Amino acid sequence: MGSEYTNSEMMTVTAARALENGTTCFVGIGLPSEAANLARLTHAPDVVLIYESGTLQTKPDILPLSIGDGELSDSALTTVAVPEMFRYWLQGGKVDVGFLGTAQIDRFANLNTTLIGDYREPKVRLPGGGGAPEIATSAGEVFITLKHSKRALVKDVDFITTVGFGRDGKARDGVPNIGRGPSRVITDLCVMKPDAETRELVVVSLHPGVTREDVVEATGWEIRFAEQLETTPVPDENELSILRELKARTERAHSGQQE
Amino acid sequence: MGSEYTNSEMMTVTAARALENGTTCFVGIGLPSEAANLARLTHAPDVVLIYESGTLQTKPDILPLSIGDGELSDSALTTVAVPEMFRYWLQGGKVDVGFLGTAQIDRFANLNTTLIGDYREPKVRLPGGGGAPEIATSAGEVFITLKHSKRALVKDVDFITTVGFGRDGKARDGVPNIGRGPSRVITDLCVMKPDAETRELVVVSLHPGVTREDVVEATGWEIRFAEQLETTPVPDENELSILRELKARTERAHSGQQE
Amino acid sequence: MAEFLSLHDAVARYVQDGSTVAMEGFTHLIPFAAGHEVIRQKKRDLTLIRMTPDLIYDQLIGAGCARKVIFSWGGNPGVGSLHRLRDAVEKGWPHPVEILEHSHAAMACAFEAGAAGLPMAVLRGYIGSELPSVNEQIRFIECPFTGERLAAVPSVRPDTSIVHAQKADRHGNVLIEGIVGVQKEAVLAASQSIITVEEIVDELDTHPNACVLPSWAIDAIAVAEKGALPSYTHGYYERDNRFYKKWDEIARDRDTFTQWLNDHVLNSAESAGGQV
Amino acid sequence: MAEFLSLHDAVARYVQDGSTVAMEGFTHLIPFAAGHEVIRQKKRDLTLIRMTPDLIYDQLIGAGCARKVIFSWGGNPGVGSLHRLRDAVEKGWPHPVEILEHSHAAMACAFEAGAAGLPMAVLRGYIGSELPSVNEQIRFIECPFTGERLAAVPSVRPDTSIVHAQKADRHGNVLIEGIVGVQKEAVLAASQSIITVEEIVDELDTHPNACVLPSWAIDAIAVAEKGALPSYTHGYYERDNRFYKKWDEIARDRDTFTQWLNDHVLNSAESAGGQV
Repeated sequence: MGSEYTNSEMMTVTAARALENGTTCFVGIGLPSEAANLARLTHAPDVVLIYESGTLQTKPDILPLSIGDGELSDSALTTVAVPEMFRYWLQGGKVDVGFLGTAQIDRFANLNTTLIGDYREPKVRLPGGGGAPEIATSAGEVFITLKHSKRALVKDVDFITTVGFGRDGKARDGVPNIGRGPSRVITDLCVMKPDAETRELVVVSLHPGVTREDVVEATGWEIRFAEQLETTPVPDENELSILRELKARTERAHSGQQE
Repeated sequence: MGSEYTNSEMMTVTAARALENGTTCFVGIGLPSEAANLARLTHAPDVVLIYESGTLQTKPDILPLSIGDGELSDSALTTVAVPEMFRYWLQGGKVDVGFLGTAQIDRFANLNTTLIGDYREPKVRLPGGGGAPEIATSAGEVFITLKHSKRALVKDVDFITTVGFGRDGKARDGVPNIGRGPSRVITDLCVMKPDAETRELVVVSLHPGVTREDVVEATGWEIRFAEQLETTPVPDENELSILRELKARTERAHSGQQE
Repeated sequence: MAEFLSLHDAVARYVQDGSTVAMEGFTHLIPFAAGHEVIRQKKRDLTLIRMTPDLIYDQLIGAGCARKVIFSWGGNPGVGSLHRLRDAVEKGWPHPVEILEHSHAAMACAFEAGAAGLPMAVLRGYIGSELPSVNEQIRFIECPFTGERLAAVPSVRPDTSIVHAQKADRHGNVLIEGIVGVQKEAVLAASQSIITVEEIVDELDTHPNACVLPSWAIDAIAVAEKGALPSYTHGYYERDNRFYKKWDEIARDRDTFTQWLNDHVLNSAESAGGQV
Repeated sequence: MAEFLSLHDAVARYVQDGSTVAMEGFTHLIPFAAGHEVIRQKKRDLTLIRMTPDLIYDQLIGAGCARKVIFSWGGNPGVGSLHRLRDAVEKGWPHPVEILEHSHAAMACAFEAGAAGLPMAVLRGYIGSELPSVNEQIRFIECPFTGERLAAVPSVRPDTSIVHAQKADRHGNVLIEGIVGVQKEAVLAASQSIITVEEIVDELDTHPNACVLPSWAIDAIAVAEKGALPSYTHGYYERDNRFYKKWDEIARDRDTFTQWLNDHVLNSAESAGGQV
C-alpha cells in the first residue's frame, strides 16, 4: 500500500527518517536541509537544526534557498557569529550528526565538491569545501544524501574535499578527536552503509521497485550488497503530504516577488 | 593661585590630564579608573574607556568598585564577552593607552602585583596579574599611576608580573607587535618618564611644593631628575570640584544599602 | 573615528588598485552597493577575500577588478555555479584569476585570528582533505601539551574591509543584527574599513550585548539604502531570491553579463540602492 | 537536554570530590548560591578554576573544599586581599592549597579554546612577564608563517562548570545578559554544567543575537533566586558592595570566618537566595 511518490520523495523521506528525534544536526543546504526539516515536521519535532550561517536551533517554515536566508535567523533560538559556529558548536563537539550533500562520492565515502578533472586544469569547477571538511570530522557521525548516478558515485573521487574514510578506508584510524564519519548514504535508489571492516560502502537497503541491477548500473564501482539486504519502507501519507506542502510553500516564497 | 588640594588629588588630576581627548584607553580599576573618568568629565569628553569586563566605551556616573560593576555595563556602548575583549580589542590593537596601577614598580617600570618575597614562600601574596601583563604589551603605550613610597618604588621588583622594560631595560627591543610600553608614571609627588636611552625612569616634573629630597626619600633606587625639571601645573577649580563630586557620588553609592 | 562619506568618496579613498579587500556578509548584508561602486571606479588587480564569493564577487570578477580570489565556497547559493568566477578560472576571461581556497571553518578562524591581531589561526581542520595539497597556506603544527596535530592558516588581514549594516548613530557607531557572519571580524582585522548602512539614526536603541562596532574602530560610513540587495537586510527588506535565480542566466553568457553590467552598474549613477 | 533539578540535587549529581570545577561570572552573575551548596555538601579536593576567585572561592577555600586553585586575579575587587585564599596559600589553613596562576588574557583564551574543543589556546601573551617561570603550563610556540613567538596555554576543560543566569524558558534554554564574561565558554568547555537562574519564564523574549545557551548544551538548571548575591544580576538586583567591603573583616580572622560560615552557609537550609 502507500500512495504514489517519486524517487526524490522516497530519498527525502528515507533521509528524514534517519534523523532521530532530539538529535543535534548540522545541516547542509539543499537535499539535507529538505530532509532535516521534513524530519522536524514529522517524527522528530525536537531535532535541533544548525546551519553554518550561525543559526542555532532554527525552525524555518519554508526551506531556505541559501544557507543564510532570513527565515533561518528569524526562526532560530539565537544566531551566533560564523567563527563561533565553527569553533564552539561544531569543533566544540556539540553536533551529533552532520548532514551533507555532495557532487561526487566514492566507495570510501569521500566527498568531492571542489572540481572534476585536474586541480590546475579543471573540467568543471565546483563551489568548493564550504563547511563540509570540518563537519565531516567534528560531527559525531555523518549522513550523506545525493541522487544516484554513475557520474556522482565514482570509484575514486577526483579530489577529496571532505574525508569519508580516505583513499584506503583507514583515514580515521588512530586519529584523535575525530567523529565516526559517514554512517549512511541515502540516494534515490538505496541506502548504503560502510562495511565495518573495509569501510567500503555497501547497499543495505533497496527502495521498493529498485533492483540490484539498477544500482549496479548507476554506480561507478563494483558495488556490493549486504547479505541481509532490506527493502526500504515506503513513505507514509503524512510524510508525503507534509513534504509536498513544505515544497509548495517554499516554491511560492522563492518565486514570489520580494517586497 | 589655585585652590587647596591634597596630594592624592594632585596625582589624580595629573594622571587625568595625561589622557588626551579621543584616546582609547583600557582602564585598570582603582586610581587609573578615577583618573580616566575625571579626564572624561573634564577635558576629554570623547575619551573612550574600556574595562576588561567587556564594557566598551563606558561612561559610568559613579566610579566602579569592581571591574565589572553594573554601572559599567549600563553605560557602555556595548558589552562583549571577556575572551573577545582580550582578543579583538586589546590584542587586536585597538587600544591607544593602557592605564595601570600597581603594588610595586621598579626603575625599568616593571610592575609587580603577584607577591612580595619569594614565589614559593611569599611574605605577602598579592592578587596576581589580571589583565595587566597583556595590557602592557598590546596597548600603544602605558600610563602608570600609584602612590609614591619606598615600599612601592623599588630598584628591582620581587617579581615581574607585567613588563615595563625588563630587568635590563631592553625587554622590548626587537620584539615584534609590541607597544611602546610605559611612557609616564604619575605619583602623588611627581611625574616620571623612561630615559630615551636606558629606559630608566627619570623624574620630569615635580608637583608644586615637592622637593627633590622628598622624591629621593620616597624612592627605592637612586632616582635621577631630568635636566629640564618642570613643575607640574596645579589642578584647577573645575577639575577639583568635578573630582570631588565624583568621589562623593561614588561614596554614597557604595556605602548605601543595595535594594 | 568614523567619517561620514559618500559611497563614491569612501571607495575612492579606501580601495586602491592592487589592494587586498574583504567584502563580507554571510548571505545576509552583502555590500552590493559598495561592490558596484568599486566596479564603477574601475579598480584593478584586487585580491578579493570572502568566504562565499556569491554574486558580488562574480560581478567584480566579470568586470575585471580581481587578480586573485580567496574563498571557501564559490557558488550561487541554492542555484548553481558562479559563471563569471568559473569563466575566469577555467578560461581566463576577462583575464586570468588566481584562486586560493579554504574550508569555511578555516576562513572563519582566519578572520577571527585577524581580528585578534594574531598572525595565524589554529583549528582542528582539514583532516583527510586534499585541500592542503593545493593550498600551501595550510600547514600543521603540534600542540605542545598533547602532541595533537592541528591545522594552522594565516590570519586574514585585509587592507580594506567593506560590510553593510542596518544603521549607524550620529557618532558613527554601527549596529549589525541577525546573521552577523564574520563582519565584525572583517572590520576589526582590516587596516581600513568602510561600512555602508541603511540609515543614520539618533540612537541605535539596542540591547546590552548587541553587535555594535564603535565609531573609533571604523574609517568610513556611507549611507546606501537597500545597499545589500539582492541579498537582504534583517529588519529592512528580504532577500531577492528571484534575482539570485535570474543571475544564473545573466552570468552564464559573457555578452548578457556585459550588457547587464553596462545597464545596471557602469552606466548607472551611484545610487542609494544596490542596483540589481 | 537540560533537566530542572533542585540546587541540592544538581550539586549532588554533578560535583564530585576531586572534580575540576569552574564557577564563573566576571564580577557579575557569580553563582554564590551554588557555591554555598557545594560547601554544605562538603565536597573535597576540588580543583577550582576561575579568572577572579572573588569571595565565592575565598569561602570555598576557607571551608576546605579546594585542593588547587587556577586563577588570574585573586583579590576582593576594590577592597583588598582574599584572606582565606592567602591564609591557605601562605599558612596552609585549613589545609594547603596549590595555586596555578595565569594572566586574564591567557585564561580567557583558555576558556575560549576549551569551548572550541581545542587542546590549547594561542595568544600574544606573557612577553617579558615572569609568570612563565612559575607556571609550567605556559609554553611558547612559533608561528609557521611569520616565525613570531606566541604563548600557548592548555585549554580549560572542567569536569563541571557552574554559572548563574537571568532566566531559563520552560524548555531549558538560558539567557545571559549584561557582562557575560566567560560564562558561555565555561559551560561549553565543560563535560557537565549546572546553571542557576533567577526565574523560569514562558519566553526568553530577547533579541536575535542574544547570548542564549540552548537546553541541549546544558545538564542541569536550578532556580536560585538572588543566587548571585552579593554579586549581582543585571535586570534583577545590584551588587552588594557593602558586603564586599564587610567581607574583608569577616575573612581576615579564622574564627570570625568560621562563625560566618556556620551561621550563613552550613547551618542554613538550602535557600533560594545566596546567603550573605
